Amino acid sequence: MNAVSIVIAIFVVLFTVGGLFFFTTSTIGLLRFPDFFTRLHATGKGDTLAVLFSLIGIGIYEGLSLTGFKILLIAVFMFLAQPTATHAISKAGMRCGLQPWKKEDNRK
Amino acid sequence: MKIVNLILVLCIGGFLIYGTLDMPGWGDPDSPASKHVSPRYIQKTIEETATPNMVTSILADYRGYDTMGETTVIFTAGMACILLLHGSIRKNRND
Amino acid sequence: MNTFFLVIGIGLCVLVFFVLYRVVFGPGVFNRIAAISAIGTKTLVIILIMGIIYNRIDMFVDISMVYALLNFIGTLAAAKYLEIGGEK
Amino acid sequence: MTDQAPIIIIIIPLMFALITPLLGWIRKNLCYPWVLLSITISALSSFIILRTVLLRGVIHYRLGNWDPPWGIEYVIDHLNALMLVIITVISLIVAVYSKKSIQREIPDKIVYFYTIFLLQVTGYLGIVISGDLFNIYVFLEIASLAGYSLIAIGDERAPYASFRYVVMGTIGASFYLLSVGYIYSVTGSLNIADVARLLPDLYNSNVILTALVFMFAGIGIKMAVFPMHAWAPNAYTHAPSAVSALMAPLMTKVAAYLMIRVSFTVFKPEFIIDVISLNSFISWIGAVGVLVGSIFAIAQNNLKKMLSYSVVAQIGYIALGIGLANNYGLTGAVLHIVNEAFTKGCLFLVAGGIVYRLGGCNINDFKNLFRKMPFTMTAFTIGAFSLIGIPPTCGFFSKLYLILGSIEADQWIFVGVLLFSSILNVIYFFRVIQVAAFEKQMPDHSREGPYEAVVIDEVPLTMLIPIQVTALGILLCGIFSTEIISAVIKHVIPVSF
Amino acid sequence: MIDFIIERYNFWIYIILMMIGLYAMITKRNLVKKVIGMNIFQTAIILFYISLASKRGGTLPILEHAHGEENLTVDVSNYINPLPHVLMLTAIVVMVATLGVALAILILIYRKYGTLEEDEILKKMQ
Amino acid sequence: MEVTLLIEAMDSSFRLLEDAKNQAVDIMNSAVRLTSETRIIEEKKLANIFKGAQSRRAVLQNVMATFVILFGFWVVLSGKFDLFHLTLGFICSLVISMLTHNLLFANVRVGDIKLTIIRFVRYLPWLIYQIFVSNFYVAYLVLSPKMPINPQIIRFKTKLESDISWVVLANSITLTPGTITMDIKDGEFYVHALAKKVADDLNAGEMEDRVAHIFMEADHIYVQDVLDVSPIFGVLRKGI
Amino acid sequence: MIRKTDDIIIRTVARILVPFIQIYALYVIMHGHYSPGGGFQGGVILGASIILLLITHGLVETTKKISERAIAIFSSIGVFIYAGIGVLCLLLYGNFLDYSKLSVILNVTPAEARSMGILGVEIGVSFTVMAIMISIFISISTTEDHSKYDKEHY
Amino acid sequence: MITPFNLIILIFVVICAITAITVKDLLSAVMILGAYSFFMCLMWTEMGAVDVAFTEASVSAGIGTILFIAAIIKTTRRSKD
Repeated sequence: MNAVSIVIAIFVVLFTVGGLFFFTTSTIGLLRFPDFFTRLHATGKGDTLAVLFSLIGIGIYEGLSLTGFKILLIAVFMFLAQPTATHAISKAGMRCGLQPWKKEDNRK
Repeated sequence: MKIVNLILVLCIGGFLIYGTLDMPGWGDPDSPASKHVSPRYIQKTIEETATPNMVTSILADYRGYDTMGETTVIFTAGMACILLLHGSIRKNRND
Repeated sequence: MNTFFLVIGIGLCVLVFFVLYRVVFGPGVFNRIAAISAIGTKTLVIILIMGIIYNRIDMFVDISMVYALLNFIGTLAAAKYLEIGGEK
Repeated sequence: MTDQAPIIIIIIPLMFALITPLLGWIRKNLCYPWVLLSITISALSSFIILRTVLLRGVIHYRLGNWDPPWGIEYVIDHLNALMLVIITVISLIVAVYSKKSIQREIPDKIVYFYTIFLLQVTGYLGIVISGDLFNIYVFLEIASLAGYSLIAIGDERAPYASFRYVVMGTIGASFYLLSVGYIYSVTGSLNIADVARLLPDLYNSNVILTALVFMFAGIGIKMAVFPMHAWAPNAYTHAPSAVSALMAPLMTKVAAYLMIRVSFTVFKPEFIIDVISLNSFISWIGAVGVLVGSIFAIAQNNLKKMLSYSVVAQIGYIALGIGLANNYGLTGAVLHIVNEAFTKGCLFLVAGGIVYRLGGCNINDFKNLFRKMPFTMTAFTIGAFSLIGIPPTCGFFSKLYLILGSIEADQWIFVGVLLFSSILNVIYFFRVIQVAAFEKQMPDHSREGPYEAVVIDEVPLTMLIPIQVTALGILLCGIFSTEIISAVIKHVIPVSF
Repeated sequence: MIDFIIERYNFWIYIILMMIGLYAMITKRNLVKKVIGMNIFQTAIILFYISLASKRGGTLPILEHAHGEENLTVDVSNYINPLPHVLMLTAIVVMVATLGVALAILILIYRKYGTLEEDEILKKMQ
Repeated sequence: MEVTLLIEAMDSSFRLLEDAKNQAVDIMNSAVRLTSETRIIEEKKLANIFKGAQSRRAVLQNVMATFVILFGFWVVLSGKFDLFHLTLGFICSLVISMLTHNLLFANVRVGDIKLTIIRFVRYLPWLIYQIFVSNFYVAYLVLSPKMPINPQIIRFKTKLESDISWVVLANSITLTPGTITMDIKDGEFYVHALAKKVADDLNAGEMEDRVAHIFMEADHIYVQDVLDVSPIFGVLRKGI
Repeated sequence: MIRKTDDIIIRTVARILVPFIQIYALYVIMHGHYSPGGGFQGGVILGASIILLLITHGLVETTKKISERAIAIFSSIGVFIYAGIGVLCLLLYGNFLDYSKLSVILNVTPAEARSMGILGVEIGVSFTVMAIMISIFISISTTEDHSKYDKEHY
Repeated sequence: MITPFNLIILIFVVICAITAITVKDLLSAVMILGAYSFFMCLMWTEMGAVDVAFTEASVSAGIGTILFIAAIIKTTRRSKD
């Protein structure tokens, strides 16, 4: 266990735990937020960063190889696909006439 | 009626549980399933088919005839869908 | 290191369990779809972690890639259906 | 090239089926001779195989040149060869017949109909010829999928009947798959011969018992034996007539073949009879099925529906014969498979012809039909005689053997059931013949003058010839039944009987 | 006894799933629900087969050192039994094919009767 | 030798089309200043003008560019560098690039591809930083017991013109937590914001400026639909 | 379902992703020997890419790329390749699907001939699967409109 | 096979299956069936059946859900049970 591998291990742990943290926040957001659009905020994109973190962590663990590059590509595709899916579903929600939750409503 | 069906389903499940009781345990490396036929696939896949992925070599070579049947199943399904739904006038082509 | 990744994976599974609450009880189809797409992302990471535990990650990357590329098609189709059909 | 005859039987209909849709773009009319050509080649090679088997015994054909437990092999013994000949002949007859009938019933879907027709024949042949448990499942699914879609293009109610069939058929096929898994889990093999070699040591385990029961349940659903017959009558009634003429004789018979294969080759008869004595259960189910099918058939007004219930009853006969599990009983069952294939083929073809002419199948509309369609109705009468069991036809001999088997097994109730069901058969067929032959057109009081002369309104030649050929087949099977038994069926009986 | 149950829990779960699917197929009146039940039912059987294949301490059925080494001896107990996987690939294909045909028939039924509820269809038939 | 010949033949044929291109660029530049309704009509005209010119050169360029990208992707995926697999990869990416040449580079309205890529790469860190920061903000929102959220839908009209920049802007908005692009109608973005702070951030328009900077819309340079790979050819010829 | 979306984001992203999905599918088909995957999976992914194009760009635009007639030809040709390789082995005095007999033509050892045979078979499978998946989807979602019972979806 | 994962995922699978057949809205049921397929895929990777998992992933994500949705569009979304 030389110094380099310790540093790598630290980075791996850092990134993966960071990913887990953001996953946790997005899940809590999904459970706590009041309506569909706000929940979409939590899941649709909190997850994106979390996935990026986790993938970077796993990629560092895997080292500089083609597999690591592939993992990076997965992240790229997630960045393309995930916001699009979020956008599509939120647009469908708006077109269907789902009313966004307002803070004022809550006070009444 | 629902109760009758439920009892029927439970009977089938109970019978399956009865049948599973003396099955080799889950993940047992000495079960007959892992001892009788499959070792040859694992040992000789490189030697006989030059393919490291055993699943592929079994799928397309040792049991290739099954896979031909499988492809025919897919073909049949496609033709069946066309047979059932095609032939009527297609008005909304762009829906 | 394997134990660490195992713990992370189990943590993700527990998170999936909470997301499943929205899938089961979530009012309306929209919440369910949002929750299911969240499950999709977590699944992707869990598959990679399993790859690490099996020590054969190059085999598991492909499955993750399939999810990254194809998972949003289902959501798109559902969104399109909702746009056409409307909330009923 | 005779070495390769087993594969030619399968591969020719398959490859011809692939080209059929492309051929349909060029000319729709080309499909019909194309289908005939392919099934003819297949039939010829099945005859070659039957001859080879009779001369030289069991044929083994290794696909991909792998040794049996690892690869898939064809094992063709006498029973297989007989079934292959029956399937190819019946499907050739139905294919000849289908020309006019399909043009009348589904004119805009001819091309795809013929494609799926060929695929279905491929499925049947593949089930019968294969010597591997899982391979049978795959081909069973080909045949079933083709069957679902062919039934669904029938009349108004056909889609719903077909959907019921999808649900039931999937349950059946999945049960079959499940039991293959159970067998695999304790033997580790899928090849029938290998499994049969390994099984006797395991006869007292729960797993094998479960596997057997589920396999019988799965095949029973496909075969439409009595408690699981709910899908069959509607499906066969509402399908196009060519389809019901193909499926009613063949699908159930193929499943019956599978049941014989499972009972006496995969599992040894000793297991079935001595260890768990499932056979008496099967024969009881068969006996109840005979009665229920016959009684329901009497209640029907629609000829096709009546015939469909009759299928259920006849399946009961076969199950009864299998369950008796002695020499006579099994001989009777196999002979009844042959007989049933021709008889039901003939009757459904006649029903299709009547639909072609009258536009419907209600028995009350059959007045004067004997005058209008003499040849067709003669064939119908022969078929009816065969089902009732009147001597020169094949049905007499198969019932005779079944009764002998019942006597040998000391099951006098079954003798009673068989005789009683013959009387029921007489009742429901006599109704049809009476309406068609003796009931005159009711005098039309509103009109004056003499009645119109009866016009002979026979079905077209492409439909008439198949009908006559099947009728002839019934008679020939009856006349040469002893030869069939001594040449083929004798070898099918397990040695322990 | 407890060990006995725990040793085979995968099988119990597969039986539960199969019962769920079978129940949906038999009891539910909505035809789409029946198709969903069909899917679950078939997946349960696949689960059973894959459980048969698994081997304690085994790795994936893909050889690790692919090329170059002649006469390499492969330890059988290191690799999971690949045969059930192959069978289940075929079963999944059959599943998809059945799904397609069932959905096509479902559309035909809706076209004729305008409903997907079994009791309403039966009512409209008479 | 053949390569030089091929490139020269290409080059001469390109030069023939130069006039058409210049003309089109003029029309385009004037077109973008018009209102949005007339813009569509002008685009159609432009498309007609370019139909002839596009047919060979544009297709060839698109195929080349797609092929290069896809082949790179293949090599990364494959990880096997023997001749057999590289040949397979060559054939596969050639087939796919023939089939999909007008998908990857359909409406990319860029002036200088190199500059755009450089600017886009420079844009990414900023984006990731933004994502990072606002993700923490959302985490704060989620975890704080009172949950001080105040959702609101804001609507703004973008000054961006081209499709691709819209897409980049919309996806960037969606990626930064706190905001989701809900709809785009006639150049108007409907954005759902989680709290007032993020809405204000968005209204400042920094992201929009940056996106405009990438695609050189701030400079009002609009060149044709086609990716311009002629610099690559120039490099090739110099090398030979 | 098969209608062009009016949403520019979805359209653009789908357009960008489709070539990558396709090349990935081809990778899966060709590398079935070394990593998970093979003809069926690759065929499904190819079909999914075309389906993505169908639900975002509409039928008309997609059929410019791959016409319905081409889909029908592909679906037949796939199984035909499979059975054809088998028959080729038959003609080389082997049993059906005995790929090792192909070594005469390909001039390699029997084991490698089997490997090549597997590759050819997988390509055949992928053709059929792709074409059938697309055609099932098209025939389900372009059937005649029978909305006399409920008009809500149109 | 990784036992802790297996236990957790089996619970998920059963929950998803029960929800899919009890929920009244057909679109929800179909989407939940998609999630069920996710978990099945996860389980198969966990048991080492990579090829089966790959097939399940591509089938469920690429074809299954979409075919269901297309069929629901052509028919109806309401369900009595």
